[in-house]
Amino acid sequence: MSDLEDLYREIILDHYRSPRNSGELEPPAHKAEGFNPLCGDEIVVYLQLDDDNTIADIKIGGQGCSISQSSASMMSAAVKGKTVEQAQELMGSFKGLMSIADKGEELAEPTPAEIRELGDLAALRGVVKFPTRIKCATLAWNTLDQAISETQSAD
Amino acid sequence: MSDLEDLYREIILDHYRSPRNSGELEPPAHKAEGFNPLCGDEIVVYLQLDDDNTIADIKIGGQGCSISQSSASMMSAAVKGKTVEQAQELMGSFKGLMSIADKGEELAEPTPAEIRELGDLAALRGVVKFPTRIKCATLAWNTLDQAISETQSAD
Amino acid sequence: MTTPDFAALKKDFPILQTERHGKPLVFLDSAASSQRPQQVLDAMDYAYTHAYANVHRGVYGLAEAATNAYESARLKVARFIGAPDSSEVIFTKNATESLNLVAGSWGRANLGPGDAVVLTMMEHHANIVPWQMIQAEKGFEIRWIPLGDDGKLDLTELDTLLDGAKLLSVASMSNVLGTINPLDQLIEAAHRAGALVCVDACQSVPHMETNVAEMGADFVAFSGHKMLGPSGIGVLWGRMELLEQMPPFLGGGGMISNVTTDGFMPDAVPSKFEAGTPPIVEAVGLGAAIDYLESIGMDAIRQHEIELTAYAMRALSERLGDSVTIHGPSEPSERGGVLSIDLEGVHAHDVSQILDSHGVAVRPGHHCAKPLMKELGVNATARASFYLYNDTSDADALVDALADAQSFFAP
Amino acid sequence: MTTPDFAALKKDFPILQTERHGKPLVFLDSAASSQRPQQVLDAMDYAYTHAYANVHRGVYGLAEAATNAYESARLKVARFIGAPDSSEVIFTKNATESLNLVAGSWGRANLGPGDAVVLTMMEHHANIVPWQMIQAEKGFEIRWIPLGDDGKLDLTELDTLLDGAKLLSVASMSNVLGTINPLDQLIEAAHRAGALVCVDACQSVPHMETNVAEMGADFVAFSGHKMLGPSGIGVLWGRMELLEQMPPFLGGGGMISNVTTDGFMPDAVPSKFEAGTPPIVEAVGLGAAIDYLESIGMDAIRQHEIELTAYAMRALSERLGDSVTIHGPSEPSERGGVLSIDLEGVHAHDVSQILDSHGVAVRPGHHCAKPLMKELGVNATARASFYLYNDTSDADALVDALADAQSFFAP
Ligand SMILES: Cc1ncc(COP(=O)(O)O)c(C=O)c1O
Ligand SMILES: Cc1ncc(COP(=O)(O)O)c(C=O)c1O
Repeated sequence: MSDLEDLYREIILDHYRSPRNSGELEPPAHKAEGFNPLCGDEIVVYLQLDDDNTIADIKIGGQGCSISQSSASMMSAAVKGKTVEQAQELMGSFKGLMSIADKGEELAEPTPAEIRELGDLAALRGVVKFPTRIKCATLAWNTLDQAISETQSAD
Repeated sequence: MSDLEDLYREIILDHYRSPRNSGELEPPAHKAEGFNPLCGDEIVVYLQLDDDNTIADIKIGGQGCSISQSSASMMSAAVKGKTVEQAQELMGSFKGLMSIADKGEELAEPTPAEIRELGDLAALRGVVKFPTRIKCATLAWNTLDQAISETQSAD
Repeated sequence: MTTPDFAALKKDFPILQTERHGKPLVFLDSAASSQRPQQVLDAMDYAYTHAYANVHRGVYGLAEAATNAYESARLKVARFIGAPDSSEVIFTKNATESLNLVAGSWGRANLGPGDAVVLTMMEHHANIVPWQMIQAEKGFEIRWIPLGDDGKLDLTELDTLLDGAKLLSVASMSNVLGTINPLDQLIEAAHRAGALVCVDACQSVPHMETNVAEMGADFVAFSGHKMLGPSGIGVLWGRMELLEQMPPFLGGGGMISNVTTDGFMPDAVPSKFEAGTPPIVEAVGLGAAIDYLESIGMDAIRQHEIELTAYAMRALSERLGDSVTIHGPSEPSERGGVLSIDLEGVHAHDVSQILDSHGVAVRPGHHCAKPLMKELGVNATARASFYLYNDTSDADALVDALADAQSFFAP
Repeated sequence: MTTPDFAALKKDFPILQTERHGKPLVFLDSAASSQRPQQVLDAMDYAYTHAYANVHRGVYGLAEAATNAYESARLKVARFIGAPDSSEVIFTKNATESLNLVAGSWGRANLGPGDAVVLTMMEHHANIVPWQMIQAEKGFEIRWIPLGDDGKLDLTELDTLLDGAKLLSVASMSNVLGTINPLDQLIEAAHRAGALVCVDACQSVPHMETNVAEMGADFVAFSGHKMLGPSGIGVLWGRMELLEQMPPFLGGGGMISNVTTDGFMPDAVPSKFEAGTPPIVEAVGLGAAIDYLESIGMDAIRQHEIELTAYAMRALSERLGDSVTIHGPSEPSERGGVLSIDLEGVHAHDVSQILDSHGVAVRPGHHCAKPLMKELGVNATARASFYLYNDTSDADALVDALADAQSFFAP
């Protein structure tokens, strides 16, 4: 598989063409906007939490490239129904996946358990071979992070 | 004769060691200060004009290298007793001498008439081979020029 | 004069002999930064190995040689842009610093509440943010000349916008749209209204004849790295009378005539604006770049780029039809060789990524012109830009790669 | 580690193989600007021919390679100076811009009537004029730490001078006297008084181990061209907490996170302070210079320079006796390899001229430290400065040439 095919796996293009959880939520849902100053990509995350800190609903807005849009779509599908803690854990393993090449280490295949946990998101691991695209892939997560902090500080 | 000996002719060193017209003049004599921002050389020119615009007296102060000091000394000797117009003419031919190499033209030997007119000052023509020293040689003249303009504007 | 052989120029540029993914490099990002010929690299190498020392303050031979090399670069720039006086040429680190110098020195000294500066909706951030920074300090108004049809400025309200303005600052050519702005008309109107004119000439100086005296502007800024010169150097040209009145911008060695514990006296122009050790060897490189450009001729370069742009626009529309949009003027002779492309169904970022796999280098993004992007209703375009070393084979490679990107992303 | 063979280093420096007036070049002006080894020239050449594009905004391979090269230079600088966080390293055009950045950004935002900035009498104009410029705008007080004995600062009134001051800005080493200032003591006293400390480290970073974290300063500025790097690049290191709070200095592309017609939002540090196309290849060259310096070892370089300075001072006094004065500390280990020489009966300008005829390059003048020169009661000195590529044969040539200058001018 060429690097390019590895970057643009079918599942990524599928999320790009048919984004999950696309749309908006009305307040009291929390809203956070993130953007990539280098390319202009924008992600808007709308976040609705339950009383028990579960992500009851999440919607995604904004515009950007296939990587940032598919990553946002996959992220929304992966965290919906999870607790904030679980979402943050997932964010941790996703960012780990993304930054492997960033730190100049060997590119280690994720363990089967990790892949299972990340689900569709694991398909994004081809991105690490394209350092400038890592920011595209992590933009949605950083924006989610921002939305979560806002729910916490609003408490 | 090497370039260096040509730069530091005996007559230049003589003016440097025994500067002519060194000292100060009290007002109403005009005073002008010039300095070379690159090296810190300073020349002070005190100028006393007659009613008929003749340079009745001139004194030189300041400190600097052999070229700026000897040039000032020679300049003072050359213009003393001359009219302002004659001094300015002399300045013209001196600056001409200095800027020959500056403009990238051939270095033409001055004509005997010019040499006679410039007197000791002609000895400074070795300076043109050292472009950074041209500013040293012309500093006194620029300062004289400034002193003259001040006498005129004071009229 | 015979037409230069543009196809043969590529061999002067070592980087254009390299490959990417096994394919010859097709470099189409000169609007961001150009490549440079061996002649420029050699000139800098010679300076570093035979004529390097700090400039201006040395008496010894190397210092004199370095000073001469630096100052002769100033003379070359002056001649290249038709400056009446070479002392009007100030070396900066890039065009951005040049524009900050105008805003920070002239602007800080001359702008206040009630004043206005006029910009256009197609300015690069380098010609927006410096004004916004001084605005925050001094509180004047910034007015915007709107975008009209076909990627051109809408000048219907020009006189109203200029009324009472102290300065118009405008790009000679848009780095997104390629639009060549009507400087004659703009400068004439601004001067009639009593406003000075600052021209961001980053995109035009490298590509066409420039004569600041004929242009009639008051300030002109551009960068060396977009015109075959090295990184690390820019130019500000200004009218001597203005430069003399302006306060210094950065303070330090080389820009003073005296310093005491009580204060300092600035040196004459241009030293006044060149604090610290200047970009010595970068100036030498820029001088060599100018020699190279002049050996080909700016009019020939402009003609070559018009033809190449026309060829590429035609090929794009023939091959990709309505699925491709090229922002900016439709008439090649009214624009520079800067093609901001929207490819239906493929985001600019992805376009650029896929083109890279074909060895074709184009730049995606907002191109530091976010207000313009907002106006165009896009958040990114894929920009292909041509220079003298590009030819029709590069345009063909671009079209082929775009077609591939489209089929790659086709549902 | 074995002692490096300093005598062999010269061959790495192409310019040191050249001649002047038929004599081998003896370059003794590194305090103004150093020369550079082939390794640095090769690294820049490689960047221009294999990895050049504008940085940060490109997706294609060349742009990524250039961005990596530029950012890895930042990592190298950070490691070289012991910066806790590489984002604290800001690339500027020279140390002068670095100091103007501190004065223009931090100073403009934090200084006003009633405030004080403390400088010393041995500062370079680059660490005086920027403060005087902001002083004229904001109206604070500038206080001066006086000169004491043996070319050192007189610190008897230090606490009084620092009382109520907001910042102390001081050279780590004087470029005229060679004096190594007691940074530990100065920084401790300043912080105790609640003042920040900015260090002009131009003369120390190239010549001795630097660790900004251990030093405890708040800002540290230096230039690439004095440490075997190219012209056109400088560095400002600052504590992240301060840099984050400071407003931007220059505005333009690359330093924003968003721009609208209403205003802009700055990007994160360090981008916030790097407006416009940065000195891309210059950063690569600086990185290569650091590799070279590290391959020799900063402690070895310092040791070599102490020995060479001691040798030269001894030789000068043995050969020329009382007719030669060397300003600054008499103890070589308390100073850098910068010898400001007064030769009785010969003006510095003439000294330098005559030395040049021997192939010996020294710099005459005020060395951009006019307040200090006034204090020393001289209007110019002839400054010889050593670096790693100098050896005792260079010191011998200096002494011989000075003796000749003296006899040339002897009555
Ligand atoms: C102590 C000191 N500070 C500042 C500077 C200014 O450095 P630059 O000219 O590279 O900006 C110098 C060098 O000239 C210096 O020696
Ligand atoms: C129109 C325009 N203005 C200003 C700039 C800024 O130039 P630099 O980054 O060299 O300062 C650019 C290039 O990026 C440009 O295209």
